[in-house]
Amino acid sequence: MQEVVRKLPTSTMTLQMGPSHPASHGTSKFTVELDGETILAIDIEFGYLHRGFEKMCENVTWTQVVPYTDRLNYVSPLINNVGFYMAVEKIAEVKVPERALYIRTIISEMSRICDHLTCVAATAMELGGLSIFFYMIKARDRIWDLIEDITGARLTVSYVRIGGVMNDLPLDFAEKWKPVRSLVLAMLHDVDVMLTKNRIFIDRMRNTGIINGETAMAYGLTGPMLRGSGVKFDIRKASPYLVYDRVEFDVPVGAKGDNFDRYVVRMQEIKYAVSIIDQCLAQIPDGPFITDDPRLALPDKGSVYGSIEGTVDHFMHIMFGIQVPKGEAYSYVEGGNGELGFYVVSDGKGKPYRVRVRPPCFANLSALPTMITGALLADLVPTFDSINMIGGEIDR
Amino acid sequence: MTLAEVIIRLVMVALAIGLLMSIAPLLTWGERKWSALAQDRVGPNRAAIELAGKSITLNGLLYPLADGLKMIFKEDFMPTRGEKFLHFVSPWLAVFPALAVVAVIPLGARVNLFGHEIPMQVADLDAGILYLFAFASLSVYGSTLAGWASNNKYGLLGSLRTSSMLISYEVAMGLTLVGLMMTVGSLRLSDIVEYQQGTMLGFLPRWGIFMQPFGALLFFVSAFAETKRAPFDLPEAESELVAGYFIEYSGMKFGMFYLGEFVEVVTGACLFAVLFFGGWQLPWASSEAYYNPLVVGIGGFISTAYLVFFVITLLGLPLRDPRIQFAIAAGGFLGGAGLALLSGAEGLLGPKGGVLGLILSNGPELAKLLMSLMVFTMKILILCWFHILLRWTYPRFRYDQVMKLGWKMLLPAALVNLVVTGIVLLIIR
Amino acid sequence: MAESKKEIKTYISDASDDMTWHERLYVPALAKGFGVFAKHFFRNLLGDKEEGDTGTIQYPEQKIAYSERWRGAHRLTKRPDGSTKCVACMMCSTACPAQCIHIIAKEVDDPNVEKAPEVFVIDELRCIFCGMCVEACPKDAIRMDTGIHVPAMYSREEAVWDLDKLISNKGVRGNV
Amino acid sequence: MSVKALEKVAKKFASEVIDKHSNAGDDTLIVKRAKIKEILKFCRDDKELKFEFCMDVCGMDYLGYPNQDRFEVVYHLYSVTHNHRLRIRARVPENDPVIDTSVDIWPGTNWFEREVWDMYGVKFKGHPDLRRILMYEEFQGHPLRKDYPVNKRQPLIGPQN
Repeated sequence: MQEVVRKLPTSTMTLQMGPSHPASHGTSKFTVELDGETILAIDIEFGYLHRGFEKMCENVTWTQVVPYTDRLNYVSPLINNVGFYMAVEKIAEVKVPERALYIRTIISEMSRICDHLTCVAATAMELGGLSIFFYMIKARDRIWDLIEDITGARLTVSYVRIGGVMNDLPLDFAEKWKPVRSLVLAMLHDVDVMLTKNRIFIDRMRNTGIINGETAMAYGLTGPMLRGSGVKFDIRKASPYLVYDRVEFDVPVGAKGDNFDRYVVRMQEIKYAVSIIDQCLAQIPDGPFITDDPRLALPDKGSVYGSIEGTVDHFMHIMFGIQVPKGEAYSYVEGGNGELGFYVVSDGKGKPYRVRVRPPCFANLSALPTMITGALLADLVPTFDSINMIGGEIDR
Repeated sequence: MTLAEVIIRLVMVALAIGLLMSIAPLLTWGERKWSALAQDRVGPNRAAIELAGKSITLNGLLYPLADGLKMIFKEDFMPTRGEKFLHFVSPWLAVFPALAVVAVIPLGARVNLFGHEIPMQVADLDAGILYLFAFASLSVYGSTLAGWASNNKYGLLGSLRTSSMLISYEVAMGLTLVGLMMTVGSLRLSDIVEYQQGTMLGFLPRWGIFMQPFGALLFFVSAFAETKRAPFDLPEAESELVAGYFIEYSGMKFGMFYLGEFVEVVTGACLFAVLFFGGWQLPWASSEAYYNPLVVGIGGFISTAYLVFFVITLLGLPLRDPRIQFAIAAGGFLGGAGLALLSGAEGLLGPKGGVLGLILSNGPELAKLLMSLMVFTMKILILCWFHILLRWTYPRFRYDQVMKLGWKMLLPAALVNLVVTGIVLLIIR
Repeated sequence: MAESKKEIKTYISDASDDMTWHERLYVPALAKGFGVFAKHFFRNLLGDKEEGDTGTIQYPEQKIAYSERWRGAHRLTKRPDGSTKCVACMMCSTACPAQCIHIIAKEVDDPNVEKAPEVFVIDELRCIFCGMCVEACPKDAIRMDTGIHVPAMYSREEAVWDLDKLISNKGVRGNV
Repeated sequence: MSVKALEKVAKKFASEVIDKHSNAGDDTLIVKRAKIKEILKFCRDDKELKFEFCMDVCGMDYLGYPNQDRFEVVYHLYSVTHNHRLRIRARVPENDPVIDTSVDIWPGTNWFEREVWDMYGVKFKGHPDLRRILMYEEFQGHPLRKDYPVNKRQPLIGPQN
């Protein structure tokens, strides 16, 4: 008998996921080429949330940029605030009071907790573990309550000012932090029991979305993604800003660079962030929370209402804005997803000449095709989640 | 077949379908409420009916009603280039087999009432388990065809996943039950239940789960997979395939898939109760114990108290309130006492005439019937609760992992179970 | 780099290499996870609903108390005689990043008052609630302590709040 | 350490350097565009520099600044090994806004360069996939150029005017 080999005529399938798809987080579109369920190629399209952040910043005063930065990474707006003003302070060579540095550290770490909680919660939810999402979001909400206490808003905080912050910490902040702290830690324990040893979860996360340290660096990955790949780089350690050199914490590092490592790194970082806040609250000195330089900060309300100098300072400040000297600076903070860089150029005219933001998840997402090609369609979900793309930040 | 027999059969059909159709919508409520409790939420509690100026919410119990109404009046969307006939027919294919399974399940003890032998099941087939498998495999068609007929890539992927997953798990499910069949020596479900009376090894109830613990676990996993609920919900995988095979369904057609899923949960619980939890049997007791007023009293107390407790949690009443605790105890006491009285009254009072006499003379049988029905319902409810809570605990598998679990873990394990059972039986007999 | 390679390596992950045997069995870890989940269930079922774990606010019947600094809709504070404290200095509209405040000044006969607003409108749809107007005010005339959200409206015009509306808003902590 | 990096690159490519400074603690090197690829490659490969990261690539528009080319492409480099940073600014003239791509040095610059093209219209020679990234394909012009009006409307989005 003659052997007849017949090949079925097969073709690949192009599947469009998004921009309105549960896994696309609302603002990105994947065009996936599938062979069965194996991803052969992926094209990522975003920009649906683009609102011209950089263009807008060039047309407002230095102070008025803050509300725009709130809307970059909307899960951790306070880190954006801090990052932007650190760049401005770098050009203007402003000395920030001690207390303000501590406050900035505390709020940065609170934001980091929120960011990581959201990321892990979303991962768990999109893998089907909806309950973990609720536990984590509940804890995040408690932190947002605290942020509301400090800043006056939950999300659009606009809290940081040049040379300090807008308000002092509330008097009872340390009291209110205690129950939140224990809630976060209890929740972490629960989630740990439900996920970390759970084979279903391990199977989904281990060995999916692998990226090794070298490739990760070449792609410019930072933050938990880079640390998951085993590169011990954390700006808080590498070039300590604020008061990170005065608190003790460790930088968790993964081994394989897969989704599970990133999950573990994030969970660890939440614990360290909690401990950093504790240490800051123990160390925080009394004192002013904003610089008293009248060219940079508004005078306090008492002197505005009471004295003619105060009133004049106030008028000058509002009418002419902050005068940032000519120059350029690139400042970098450790955002929730990695290095959040602000490259600010001033021409000395009262408005930023250029505000460039380096969104961490922009670089992180650009590595997705290398991480996901050849894997199964279902792997796209945890991988994309562990990248933690935030629409407001990547699209600006 | 006499007229009486026909009537009995019809009543049984009504009872079986009624049981399913009352528990299944309740479960849609229970799913939301129980998952809410475990997730530190309150759950839906806003659907209300305005009655005499007061809005009655019944702790969200009206949601199944509102859902039903909504689904009936919602637009029935049909994709333009879909396969019209199959698109129409597949929801029925999904619901019907799930409903048909209940026909062979003994809901209560076989009793002899008013001179008629009444089996509490629609059809007591010799090949009951085979019938189950036959209908379970039919249910694959519903979801497979639904995805294919929708002309949607997500639907197609979903239906492919369904067909391969369900068929794989049926193999494992069939094999796990062979061990039980060997132990009992019959495929008839009523025989299996009868077999599970009394004790084994002196201290354990002679239930399937103790005779075949490993088989029970395997069967539970594969039956769970058959319901297509998380962690086995890859066919609908919300975050990847959006809704999978029923992505293009809306209105009552979607409602039927939804209902079908919950009916499957109930039938799954029924099956599990019948095969591994002694069906309507009381633990440790033989089926003759149903004629013992004391046993009936205690059993009645527990099961009535549980049912009252269930209703109270349904209504969202605070269990801390001493009055509520009293109500539960009182309900249980009344139920237990009533049943015990019904069972033992004739023995105490002696034979009586008239209608009372007729009832009293059938008292033990009646008590047995009620009691067994209640015990069975209680078992189903607990199993359903367990099933639903499990669904919300775990993340879902990936497609290849679920197949690996089915073929590389469950199937060999089932074979091992089979061999071990055979050896043990050989030694014992 | 990696992308230039046309050949695609298909891999299916196998996590079993670094799991302990009891992790590999699924059941122990799953049972533990279910235990945590059931713990939450019974704590909420048997616990006190009022101070239970849910922390749900039954809005609109219940409302949470906003923090003292919470920035809500604006109001203009008043002098003892009922007129606004605003002197139409335009500080707030200058500071506003959203350009949602529009003021037209007028002269007033009272020698103690320099100026007063003839028109003072805030477009609450444009407002981003950053609080910069409050910071900018040298007279403590504008505040955001009303504790109200800007409600939903049927037309854009309704969102433009004028002087009367802003004066009539009350502060949460007393109307100064 | 950090000054050394700046000096080393400046010395190696002395003919390419237009200017250099370390204002506000940021080492900055302003270079001509012609040999940008060699410069960046040197930065990555040299043992003492070892810039594994190209943290950021962004455009700049110096419209109206006399005596200099209109555009600039700014690279922010970082080295984990030596924990130092370097900013390299490459001047790109308006009449021929083209510069060599750095995608084959750091694959991560792929999207950053797409963004520079999208926002400033600077082309990258040798870029594998130079499409718009934040704006849509049909968008006219390059929005971050200083001569692109802030309030300009495009036909596909927003109200027409």
